[in-house]
Amino acid sequence: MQRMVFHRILIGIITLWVVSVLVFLMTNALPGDVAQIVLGQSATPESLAAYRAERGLDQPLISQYFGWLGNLLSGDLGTSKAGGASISSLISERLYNTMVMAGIVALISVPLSVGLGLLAAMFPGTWIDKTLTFGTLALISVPEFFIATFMVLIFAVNLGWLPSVARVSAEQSYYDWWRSMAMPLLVLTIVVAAQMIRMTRAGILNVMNSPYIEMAILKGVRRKRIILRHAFFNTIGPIVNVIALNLAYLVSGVVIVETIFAYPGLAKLMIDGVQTRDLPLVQATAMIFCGAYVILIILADVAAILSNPRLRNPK
Amino acid sequence: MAELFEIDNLQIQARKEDGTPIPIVKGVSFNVKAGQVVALIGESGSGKSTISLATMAYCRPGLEFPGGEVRLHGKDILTMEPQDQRSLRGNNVAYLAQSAAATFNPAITIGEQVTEAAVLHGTLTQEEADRRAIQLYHALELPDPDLLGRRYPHQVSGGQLQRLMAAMALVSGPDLLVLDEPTTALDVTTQIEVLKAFKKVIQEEGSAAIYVTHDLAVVAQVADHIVVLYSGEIQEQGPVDQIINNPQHPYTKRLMAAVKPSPKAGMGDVHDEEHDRVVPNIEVKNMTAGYGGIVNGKPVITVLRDINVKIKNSHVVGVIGESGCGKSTLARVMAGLLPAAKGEVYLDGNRLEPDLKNRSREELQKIQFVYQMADTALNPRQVIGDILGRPLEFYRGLKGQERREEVANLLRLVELPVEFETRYPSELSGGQKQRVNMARALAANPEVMLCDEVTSALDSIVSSNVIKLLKKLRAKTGVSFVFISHDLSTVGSFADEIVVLYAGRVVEQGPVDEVLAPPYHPYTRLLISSVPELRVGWLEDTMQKREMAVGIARGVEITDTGCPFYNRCPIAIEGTCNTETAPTREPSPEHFISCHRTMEEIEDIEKNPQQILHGFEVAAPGGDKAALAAKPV
Amino acid sequence: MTDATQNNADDNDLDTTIYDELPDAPPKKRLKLSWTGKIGVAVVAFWLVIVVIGPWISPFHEADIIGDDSFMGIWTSTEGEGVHILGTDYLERDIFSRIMWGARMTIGISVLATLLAYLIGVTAGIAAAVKRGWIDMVLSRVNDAILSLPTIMLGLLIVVALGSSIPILIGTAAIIYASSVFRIARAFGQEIMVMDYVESAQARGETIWWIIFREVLPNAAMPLATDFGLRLVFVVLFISSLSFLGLGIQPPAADWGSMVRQNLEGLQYGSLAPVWPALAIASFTIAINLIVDDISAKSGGDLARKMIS
Amino acid sequence: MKNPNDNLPTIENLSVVDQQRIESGLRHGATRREVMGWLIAAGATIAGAGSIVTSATNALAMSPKKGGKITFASDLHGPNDTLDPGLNTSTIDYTRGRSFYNSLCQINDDLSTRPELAEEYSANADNTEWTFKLRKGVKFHDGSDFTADDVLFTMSRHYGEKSTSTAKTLVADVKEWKKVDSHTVKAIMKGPNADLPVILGTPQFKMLKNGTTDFQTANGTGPFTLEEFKPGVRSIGRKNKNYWREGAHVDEIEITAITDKVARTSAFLSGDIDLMQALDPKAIKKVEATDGVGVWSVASGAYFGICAMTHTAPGNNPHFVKAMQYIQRRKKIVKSILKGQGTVGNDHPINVAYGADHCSEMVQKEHDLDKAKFHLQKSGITAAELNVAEVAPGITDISLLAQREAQKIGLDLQIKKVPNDGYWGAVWMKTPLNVVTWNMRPTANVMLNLAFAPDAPWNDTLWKSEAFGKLLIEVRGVTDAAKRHEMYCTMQKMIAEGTDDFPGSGMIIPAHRNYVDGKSDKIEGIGRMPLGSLGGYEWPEFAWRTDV
Repeated sequence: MQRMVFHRILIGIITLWVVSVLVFLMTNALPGDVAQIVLGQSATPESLAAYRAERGLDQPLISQYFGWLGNLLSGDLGTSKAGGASISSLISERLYNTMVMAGIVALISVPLSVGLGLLAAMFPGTWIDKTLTFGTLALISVPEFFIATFMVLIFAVNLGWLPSVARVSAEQSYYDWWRSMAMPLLVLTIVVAAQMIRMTRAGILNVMNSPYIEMAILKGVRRKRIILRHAFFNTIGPIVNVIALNLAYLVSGVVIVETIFAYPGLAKLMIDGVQTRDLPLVQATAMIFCGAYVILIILADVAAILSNPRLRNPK
Repeated sequence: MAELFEIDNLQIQARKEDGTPIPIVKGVSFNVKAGQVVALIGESGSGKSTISLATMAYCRPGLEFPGGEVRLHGKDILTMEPQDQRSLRGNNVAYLAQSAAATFNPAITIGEQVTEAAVLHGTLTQEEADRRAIQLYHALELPDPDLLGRRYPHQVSGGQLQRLMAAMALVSGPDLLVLDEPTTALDVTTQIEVLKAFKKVIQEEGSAAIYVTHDLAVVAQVADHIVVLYSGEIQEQGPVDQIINNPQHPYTKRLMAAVKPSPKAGMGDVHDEEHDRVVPNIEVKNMTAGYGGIVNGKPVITVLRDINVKIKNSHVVGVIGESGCGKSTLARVMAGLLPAAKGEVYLDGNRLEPDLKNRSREELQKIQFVYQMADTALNPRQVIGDILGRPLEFYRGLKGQERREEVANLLRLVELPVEFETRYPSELSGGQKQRVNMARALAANPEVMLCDEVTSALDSIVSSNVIKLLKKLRAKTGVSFVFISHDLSTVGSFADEIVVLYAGRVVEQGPVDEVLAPPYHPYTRLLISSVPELRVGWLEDTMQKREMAVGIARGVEITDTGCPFYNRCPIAIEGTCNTETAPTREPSPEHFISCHRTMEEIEDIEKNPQQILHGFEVAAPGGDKAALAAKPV
Repeated sequence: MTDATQNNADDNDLDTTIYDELPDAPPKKRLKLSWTGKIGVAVVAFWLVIVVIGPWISPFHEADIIGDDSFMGIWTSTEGEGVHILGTDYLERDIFSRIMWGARMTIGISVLATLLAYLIGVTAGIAAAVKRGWIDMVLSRVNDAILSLPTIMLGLLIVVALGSSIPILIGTAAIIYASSVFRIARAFGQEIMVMDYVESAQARGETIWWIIFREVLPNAAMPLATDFGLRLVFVVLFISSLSFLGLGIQPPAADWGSMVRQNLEGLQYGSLAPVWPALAIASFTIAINLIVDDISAKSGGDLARKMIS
Repeated sequence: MKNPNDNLPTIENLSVVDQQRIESGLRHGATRREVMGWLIAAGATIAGAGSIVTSATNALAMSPKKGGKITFASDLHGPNDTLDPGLNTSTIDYTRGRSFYNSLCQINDDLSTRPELAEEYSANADNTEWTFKLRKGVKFHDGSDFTADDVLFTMSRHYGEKSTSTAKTLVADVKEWKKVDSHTVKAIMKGPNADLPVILGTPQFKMLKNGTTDFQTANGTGPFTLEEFKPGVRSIGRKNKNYWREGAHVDEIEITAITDKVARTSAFLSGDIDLMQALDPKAIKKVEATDGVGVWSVASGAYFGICAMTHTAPGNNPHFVKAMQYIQRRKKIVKSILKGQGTVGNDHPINVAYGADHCSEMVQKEHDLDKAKFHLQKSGITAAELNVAEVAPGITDISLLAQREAQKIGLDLQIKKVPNDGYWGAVWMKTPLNVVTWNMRPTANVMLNLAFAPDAPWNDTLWKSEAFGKLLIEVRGVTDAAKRHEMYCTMQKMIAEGTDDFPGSGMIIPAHRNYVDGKSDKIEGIGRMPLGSLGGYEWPEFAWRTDV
């Protein structure tokens, strides 16, 4: 297993590198550069040239890339080509925010959806199952921003219970913090839970037609125990895989929620980075996202191994 | 008064899409008295498994009980409340499935699974259950019973799992045991030990049992009463002696006929010289092979060591040995599916590339491989016509009409109706698939066919038919066969020569009549005496034979030095057999035996069986079983 | 015993006529739809009809700016123009008509993109599974790279770089979702590659292409098909989330996702303008998945194991 | 801002535009009698007019309260947020600039100027040399004094090769900045220019400490000191205790942005923010119906434009341009897209907001498909592609409207929607047909000089009319109002129609938009200077809360 983890980490590093190259090429393929975007409508050829010189954008692409790579390896993320702030300062707080958000959502949604998924699997074809499958399906099928805006309308504008934007700050009291986080958390939980519920259910039902389940039935084991003890333990592998991917999404994919609730997180930052052609920023965020993805997948595999005695302790 | 268990006019049916019922079991009735073992016997599809499940008021999804009664202590269990049915499953009636490997939950410890039923039904507390389980492990002669419970299923052998399942069934002391083909998947030697264990505990527990199988010889050993089934109907039933010694119904006769004769000299057909040639068709020279990459000349996991095999033109060579002895690997090496680590393969005297990627199309065409499992060997998404047509097109460039005709010929050749060309494999029976499987190999019109356990997945009748077919084919085509099987009698009835493999080495090799007649290699001896005979009491007698004692007591151990069979050999010589590689002796021309004992010694021991056995002193795993074997003869 | 062998040799031939071998697997049943599945089929069929005839039956042109006001309510009418069955949108256009027209755009694009994604993903995935070695390595790494980046941001990169024309949009969505399909296809491919019938094809000396297209693909097809539904949903949502960044379908062409987005503000003014297209999306995607659920009732779990959501 | 118990009309009962006319009227010293005069002329009763004026004067007379915090949400921010005034381009940056820095001169609502850091300033007779006397005792946030060197340093950043300034062209015709003494500087002009003070009032010319290079913080002289600056998140300012004049009313100011229009409006409606920039006109109804929040709309010269490049097809064909001008449904745009928050355009930038320089006698171009068809046929053009980015809210819709009309006259006008980012660099002034938006500039001359002068770097359509250029320079010297007005009129006609011997600018300017923003009723003291959002970003120093 150590070997497997090591191997995966190696692959992960390769993936990171591939991502950095991809991102670099794609970002450079975009029309306009950071100078044109920062100076915008009031740019003049001279001011553009001056700006590029000032930010070292006049260097050839290759040297820019390897410059970046070198700094990265020496642990320096560089400075924003747009604002001039150091990337680490731009990222640090947002990284924290993103992690907090993802963490809390995970803590709520994972047990919730696994639980509901099991429930649905336990009574297949019953109204519980039907409502859950249909409900989750409906939730996946509606655009995120629709759900989000709808909630804002109800809870913030009409009822006025919760703030419509999640403007978190250090001096906030716990109470205020939770109030301002409530809605984004709610929306994200709904979005990812829907996915995981379906997967959990599917996973369990798939195991249900294996001989050892029939054997359990023939031993007179109760349905509840069959699901929880016999089926579930053999489904952990696939389920954690799905969970991992949803968590990865929580880290990198929640730009819409971040935008709608004006929550300063990484996803939005990356989009901003792209829109201002701020390469070092885009690269840095991309590295974080890819890293998170790699780590989560590895963790999922480890979990799968630990949950499976065949892999855990071979003969 | 009511019998312990009665099945009365039981009917089970499936439904078509339009809802019209398809009867699966058509009004079956039989009883089981307390302490009685009733055997349900029939081919796959005869509904015997479905009936066995009905004894627990259970039927697979899609099936239903339209009528009939299943009475336990006079109470009909089909009409019970679900929770009542549940409370009798695993409690009053317990089930042993065919493949223990599949029916044990890989994620739960053996101990928990064995005791689960008893504890859930509240018949025992966890502690009691554990203690009971350990008793059963002892009774079932399982290795280190006290710790076994903490293991996971994948950590014990197939034979042990099968016995563990018996423990699982017996733990809550059921009134009725249901055993569904519990030994079919096992090697002969393992089968015996499992049978023995079952019989013992059934007697000790005094519980009644329903024993489902297609193998009469096995039934003869365990059953008191036999019920013969065909397509959901009882053809004949009666006490074991009557059925075996005086079958009435033609179908029962057919079953009897299909029982494999115990292997002995002269059972095979006489080989006709018609197709012979001097150059051996295919030859393997001191070949070593295995898996996991090659480290300093040896594979990481060595499966075969210095193998030398010759297959004469249009001869049939039977390769025999227990699972794991490397017989399939031998075939795979010949086919080039697994490149050998050392040694060469020759086809008609020309050296073949180890890897099939480098072999020429002609070479590929000449050697054809027939897989054990027709289900996985035939692409489920191709119709038979294409499966057979492709090699014709590929090797012989046949197209269109030509091709269709040739496909038809092939189907006729394997005795299948021509309409089959439009069917998908899933629409055929096991035997039919196996025929198609062979037809595909023949389509290439090869020189050598490598048949890997082609009959072992089939019911006795079907497999005997397949063997007959092979004989005809060989007579017609003059193709040489490498016939791999763990079943000595099948091999004996078909092969010209036999190669006995043990733990990756050839221990004996020669013409059928030589190999199946004394002097035997001790291992060959073991194999021969393990083949069940259609005779009540055979099991008991065999168990008294000394080669069985240690022979079945211990498992295969792959060793680098000495004779691999050492730890299971009744006549092994301490200090020699386990240290030096056995010399190869040639009692008669072309008949080789690798053993430290001289032929004289061996024959001598064959004559007076009072020799002190090796293996008592050595405390090998399962030493207590050696003790049991030591009962005075 | 020998006589036993004897007589069975004799009576065998007559016996086979009496006692055929029983087929051990009943012939495959055709797919039978549950009532939910039937509803699914009905809804999908309905939308497909709209795709064809929508523009003709809709009262207005999708681009007509004819309302009295933005966000008029249901069944309001404009002097000299007519009734707005579902009211008007932010630009005083008739929502009902735009949904009719939008069906073509939304369903067309998403279905095309998903199909393309499958073409790319499956070919690459199976190829990786069959070829193994460095080809697998390269394909998988690039695929991981794409998977590890947020889809919306990839979309942004590609669309901004190449402009948001419909072909580009389709291509973008296809590439992004091909990466998930790749993983599934590869997993199934690897499973099938170890089957004996594939090995026997190799032993026969068949080419890689034969093995991919004749041996492996047909067997991976069904389970892959069951993933199609979800993938389709994701594509629809992806396109609409692009419209969130001001990319997506070119105006004035109507597309349900963009319609939701552009009229979102209407919610604040108590207008249902964004709800109708949202319902349209939901009805279509849910319907597709109801059908898929029926098909995948069995293989669903396999997917769960391999699916990237 | 409702006062119940009053059935007489109050200022709130009037349209936002009228309100603003009256209030700025009063601010700029119009007498009560005059204002009532307008109202009665507009059909109000004497009593009504009276009460209106009273309420208006009351609204103005309210005296500021101290303390509290104001939260302002702009529409755009990101990693490119900057505290370097020289690089400012966005409302959020301008507003920050106003909070942490000062200018030499400050612009009034009527676009006249008043002293700020320069306590007095004057030009020589022919406006070729300006002298600025700097206020003494002004301190930067780091405690150092504000002197002439700081001015010279600040201005130097707007000149030369290395300058990245976004406003360098505005001060290009200052030949030299001279230090007279520690608190006096002179600007030597290349030619006569009366507009220098008002130019120096524009956001880019905020005074920096001599030698400043680090713009992660703001060391200005402004009413607030920088507490926190997080690009793309927010910045917080604390009241500057030792400010050189009365200073900010509130203790804290939070400047952030909510990029999503809908979310921003929600936040505003639910009271999470006090001031919001760029309120969608469609939301006005909702806002006016909601208690506690109000619309802050300021009419201005800001405009939408469709640019037909004059150096290439189709724009080099005057008939095509005319056709495009005639298909514009200008009234519909103001009604439907701007919801009344704007004025129709006449294909030139100088609208009524520029006061005397606006050519009122020029005929207003109307939607006329026949004329359009006529010109289109003359041009022989049947298809064109218009590149559109939503650089100003509503501009896409305007293009869509045009597209539909174009169809009617047989012109296939393809709309190519391109993303905002990179638009100015890659599309604007590069593709044959594109869109533009301009904020209002302090004077007509500055506006025309920026976007229409033959040598202007941002001449949208590369329209090189030497005649126009000459006029533009001449007019700066002209003092006679009538003559001046006539010259501006000529220029506006040249832009819109062209002359017999030289075609027009190729600009289609269908409408001018108000600055429509949102203001909580709890906030007062927001000005009406029409050069930018919320009274030209001037509010941070003067806004105050009524609820403290």
